[in-house]
Amino acid sequence: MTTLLIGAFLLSLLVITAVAIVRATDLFSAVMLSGIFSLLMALNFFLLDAADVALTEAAVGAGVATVLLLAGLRLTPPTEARGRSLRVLTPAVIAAVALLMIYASFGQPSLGDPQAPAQQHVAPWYIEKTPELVDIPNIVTAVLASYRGFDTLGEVFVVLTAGIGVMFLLGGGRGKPFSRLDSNVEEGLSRHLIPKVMARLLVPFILLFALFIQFHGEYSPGGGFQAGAIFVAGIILFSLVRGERLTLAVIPPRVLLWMSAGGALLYGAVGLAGIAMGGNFLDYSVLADDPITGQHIGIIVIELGVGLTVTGVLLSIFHAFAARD
Amino acid sequence: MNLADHLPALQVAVPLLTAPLVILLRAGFLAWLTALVASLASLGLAILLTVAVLETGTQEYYVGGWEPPYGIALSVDGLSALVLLLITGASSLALAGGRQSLRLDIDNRRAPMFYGAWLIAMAGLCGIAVTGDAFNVFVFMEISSLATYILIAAGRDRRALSAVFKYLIIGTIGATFYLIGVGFIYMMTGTLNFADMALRLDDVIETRPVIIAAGFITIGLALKAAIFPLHIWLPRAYTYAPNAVTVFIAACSTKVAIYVLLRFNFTVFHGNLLGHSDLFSVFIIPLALSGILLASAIAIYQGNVKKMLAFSSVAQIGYIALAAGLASQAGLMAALLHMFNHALAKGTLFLCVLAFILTSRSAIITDLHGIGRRMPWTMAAFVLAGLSLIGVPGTAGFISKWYLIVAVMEVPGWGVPLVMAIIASSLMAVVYLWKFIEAAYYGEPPPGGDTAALEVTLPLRALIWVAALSNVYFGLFPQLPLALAQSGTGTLLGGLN
Amino acid sequence: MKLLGLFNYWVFAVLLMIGLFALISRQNLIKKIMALAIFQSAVFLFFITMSKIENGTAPIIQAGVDNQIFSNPLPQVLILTAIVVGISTTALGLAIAVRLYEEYGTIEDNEILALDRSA
Amino acid sequence: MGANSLPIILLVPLLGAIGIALTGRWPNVRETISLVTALALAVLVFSWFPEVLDGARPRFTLSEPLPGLSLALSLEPLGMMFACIASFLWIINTIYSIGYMRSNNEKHQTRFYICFALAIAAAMGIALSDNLFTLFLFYEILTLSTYPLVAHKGDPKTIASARVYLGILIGTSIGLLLPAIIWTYVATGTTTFTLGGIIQGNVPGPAVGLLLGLFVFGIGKAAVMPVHRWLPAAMVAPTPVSALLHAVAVVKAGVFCVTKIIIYIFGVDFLFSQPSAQWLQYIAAFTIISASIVALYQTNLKRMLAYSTIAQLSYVIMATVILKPLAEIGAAVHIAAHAFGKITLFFAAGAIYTAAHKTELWQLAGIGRRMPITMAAFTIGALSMIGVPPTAGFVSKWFILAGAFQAENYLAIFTIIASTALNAMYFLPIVYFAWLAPDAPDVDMNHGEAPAAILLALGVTATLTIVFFFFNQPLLDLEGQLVQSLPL
Repeated sequence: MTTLLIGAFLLSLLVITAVAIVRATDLFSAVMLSGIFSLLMALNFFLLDAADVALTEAAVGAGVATVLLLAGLRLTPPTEARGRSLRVLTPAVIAAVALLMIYASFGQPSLGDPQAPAQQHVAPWYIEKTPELVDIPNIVTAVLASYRGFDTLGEVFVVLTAGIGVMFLLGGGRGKPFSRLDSNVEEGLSRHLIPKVMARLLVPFILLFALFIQFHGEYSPGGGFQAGAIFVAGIILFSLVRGERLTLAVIPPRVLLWMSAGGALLYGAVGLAGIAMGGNFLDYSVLADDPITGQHIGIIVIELGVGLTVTGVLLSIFHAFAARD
Repeated sequence: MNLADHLPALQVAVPLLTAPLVILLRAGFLAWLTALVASLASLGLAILLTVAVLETGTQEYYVGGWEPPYGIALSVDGLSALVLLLITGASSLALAGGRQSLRLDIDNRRAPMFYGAWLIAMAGLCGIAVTGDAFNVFVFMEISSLATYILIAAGRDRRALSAVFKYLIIGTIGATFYLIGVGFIYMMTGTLNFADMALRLDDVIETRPVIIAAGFITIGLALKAAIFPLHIWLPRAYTYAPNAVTVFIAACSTKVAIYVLLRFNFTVFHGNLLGHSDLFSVFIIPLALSGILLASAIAIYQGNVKKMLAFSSVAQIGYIALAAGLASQAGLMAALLHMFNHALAKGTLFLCVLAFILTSRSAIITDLHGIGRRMPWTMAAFVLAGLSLIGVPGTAGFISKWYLIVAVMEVPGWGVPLVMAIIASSLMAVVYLWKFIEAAYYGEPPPGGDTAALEVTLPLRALIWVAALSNVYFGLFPQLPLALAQSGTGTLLGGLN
Repeated sequence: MKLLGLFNYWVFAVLLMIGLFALISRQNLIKKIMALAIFQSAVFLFFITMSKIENGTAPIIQAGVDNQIFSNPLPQVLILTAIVVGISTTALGLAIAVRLYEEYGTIEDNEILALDRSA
Repeated sequence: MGANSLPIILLVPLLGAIGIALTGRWPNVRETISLVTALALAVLVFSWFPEVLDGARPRFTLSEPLPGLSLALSLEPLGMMFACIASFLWIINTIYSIGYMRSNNEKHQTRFYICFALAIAAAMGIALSDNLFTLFLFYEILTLSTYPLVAHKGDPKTIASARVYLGILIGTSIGLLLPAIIWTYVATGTTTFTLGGIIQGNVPGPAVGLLLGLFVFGIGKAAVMPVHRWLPAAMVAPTPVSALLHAVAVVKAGVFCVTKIIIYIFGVDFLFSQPSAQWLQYIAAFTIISASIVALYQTNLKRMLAYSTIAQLSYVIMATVILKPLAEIGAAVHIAAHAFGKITLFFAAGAIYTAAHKTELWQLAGIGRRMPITMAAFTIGALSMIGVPPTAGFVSKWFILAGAFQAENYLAIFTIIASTALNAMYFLPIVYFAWLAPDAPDVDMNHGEAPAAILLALGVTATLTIVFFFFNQPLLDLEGQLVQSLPL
């Protein structure tokens, strides 16, 4: 009951934040509010026993998305023009649909109902069979990487596509060279003592945490995607403090491109290896003599592929935005 | 290891996994060549799959070795095979014919990214066609959409960017609506597999969430399929995309959305929701009819030949939607056939337009005056494909229009008005096509225009003619699309019997 | 209690419509991208709500603890994918918005439309 | 010859078109190919004549895209006759075209010959069509392939007229003919031409009239009022094209289609028993009389001939809907008779234009003295139009009139007599002025006869118009087979 009430409170906050985002004319405030929105959402997910999703939403929604929006805002005007005309029809239709959906909700199973059809059919099978078939503690990772590995392959390619798109449109990869790198102005906050020291202390821990998330995803919440996002957060912090030039010297764009493509290829190669070794596409059981060992190898390798691609793509995207004048 | 057993997975994997290799290449030409080879390989796979489907029926494949509903199952029937042929054929045609045109649109350094996106778009569309899992459809839909946005944004006109932004917003809304619908169905059935869903929905028919789900899925996919009046993204996206991209997406991308629409509405809802087919008809037929008539009328007033053909596409999508909305055996046959035949005709038409623009550097009809005299071969192919679009006998377009008219004649009371609407729209197609053809043959070239330009290179001309003649071939010997459509209709209506 | 159990779904509906409303009514492209994110987040909430089971925990098996009730892992997996799709869309949308600003000098949709029309 | 060689009839002109396209740079080679193709086609077509006369009905199916809907060719008496006329007149028209196009220095001659060959191929397809689907296909090809011919000059006025031509023909065919075919298919399950018809018992009585209307007005090429507007519009074309339209292929294809559909789809007997189908003869009668009256008021020679054609076409329609055996024979024979007469008239008009650049009637006064051969041929053609013996026109009119008496159809009798009088009223004054009147003032009279190729062509057709009067038995025998089953 208490959880429910806390949940209701957080949800109300969510709605208020959403309204505030829509109403804010200052886009910087709107970006900050949307970061808060994502954090609130992540809290909600946590309350709803979805640890993996909460972690991802926090890393992606509050972290990466905010950084990207800020990077985008740096290149576009910071305030929204007002004075649009609003017809009565739009709000009316939208309110009607919302009411309709609320009306429909009365036919839905209520929150947490263990008898709901969604809890019956496929889900119990995963919970029951995972120890026996895949044998890793985190069932979410098992479903993500093995049972529905094809979806996750697709997910990696969605990320790669976004990277290709941003690099195609804004330069990066082998496309347009990063124009800003030629100048010497870019030194970040390296003249300011406190951020510099803080960052020097923090960055190694962030990167270490990312590696933990990467390789511990089978046991606790996390996996390649979250790890990639956190790793990228660390690097971005580094580049804020030490300047982008140094960052790019450490990890040049070509390496990022190879990481992005290589991760996706690694994932695909595991799939093809399944075929080559007599199983189906993305069948990990055939990768080793013992099916369970095979599953473990498969999951570790594809998670690595996911991590590589996500890191490569997100950093490329960040650099592409940052390098644009 | 027998690769023939893995065709459904390879159909997606081959283009998808070639894409990362392509983006690592340095030279535009190599990237193009690799993409073309991968595309042709996919076409080969699609042909092999089609043969397999026609010989042994639906091809099932369990990704990862997990059987459905726990894992993701791929399932290829006649309808999927038809769509696969369209996707891979259109992509190969556009890549093969679009080399020169794309070299003008995209500079060499960015070309590897572009061709990578192209392959991902194609793989995504193939993925939608082969999968038997509702959420997997969403993933591939997003892959293909994101990649398609990139392809369209590569257009040289700055309006390509504003067009693609609108497409991105509407496309995401459509996909999200679809996801909501899938969520509601999952909520009531606990499964994501199409076949399993159809079985388990039986227990929960007529509950509010399922009806809401049908609404969300239908509207979301109608957005993606550009069914009138949800088509607002389409004309500008088609017009300002690079010409070769228009050839590709005009031939197949909306068809794939319609494919999912049919799959959901017929295999999942049709047998389970009482009166669903009536509701579906009541929703879709008026929209389809207004699309058929209004979009054709708008097409007449376009000054840009690409935009004209884009509005014509909206009208043709209306035909497909109308035929599907009849929810009858004959109607579905007509819809599936028209998907195939319209892709043939539109692909050829846009390929001809690509050739015109290659020589005259403009898509504005007044700039293209007299182009038919300078490019007689390409123009003749345009006329041929135009006839197929109108539905003249002997061309592929006639076959589907014939089925469509026979199907609407079965509708009690409404047969004659519907036939009249179809005929009126066909006549409007004559008008807008003829407006261009007449200007191309007899118009005075614009003063100062480049009148020295002559025909495009022989290989491109040959390709255009292969495409044009396929319109005639499938008009005289439509056994292949008929067999696939028949098999597809069988699986779609299987839920009824 | 029953009503409180449906509260999550109501919030889902309201958030979804707030997002849709902003998408239609706001002209600023960056704002539209944020609205799209709200719109998609609503769906995430919807799915995760579905996965919750009373007295359950996150679906991670802990050694030595038996008879645990786990929340449904499947919707969580779907939403992990959906979140990734969402951020990818945001990134691509932002890149297009930046390019639009470079080409048109504005990121207000109606002004871009006016510039297109006058061209 | 086996039925498998039927498609060769279509292939010959197609190959000719390709040959013409490839040799476009060398006019002499190009025109030789044209002529050789025409000759080859005629020989091929005529070689079938004896077999068909002996009752052979060869049939060949090319493909069957949909069940009951096939692309098939067959030969039967009516089609045999049309194929013979079209292929034979093509030879003469080619000779004439060579003379005309060269003398007038027309542009785009290669395109002209290609489209001409395509049009002939389409006409052959119509003649040989075994079912409505095949008929419709070639009907559309004929329309499209003649469009560039009509629009030959390419100036805005010509384009506008060509647009009317195409608009009416495509519009009626898609808007009316196609629904009629689909209706027939849905009602009967077939579209194959069958002696005795396929409609009987499948379409309710009152609807038969409606279906007939869809067919008759859908076949715009038959130029039944009010869908006749395209024919005068098409007069902008060069004269050989007018000859093609009026005599060789297009309008002939129109009335041929109507006749074929009435005989093989509706069935003569069945239609005779349907009161709802009677309206057609009123329309035909109206078209005959009003077109003749309009022709009376024309001042341009080619326009006058165009309206004369409209009237003559409805003769065929009217003869067909008298629905008596003699009249059916008359209808078929009139297709041939009118073809010979009208092509002669157009050749003459073209000869006058080529030699003297005259197009208006008042300019023709006294021209017979300078162009005696041309005007002699013109006179023969005019007499055939009126129906005066010994010309072809008399033969067909005789049969039609006999059929009308057989049916006791006084409307038809009256119409034929009245129109004969009207024909005389607008043709005879021209003949009189050309030979006997003094030269027209303010007109350049310093010209002689047209080039030899033109004279040769019109000489041949004029002679044939007379020969047909004496030597028509094979054709009558052939068409007699159409009505064998009917009580005489």
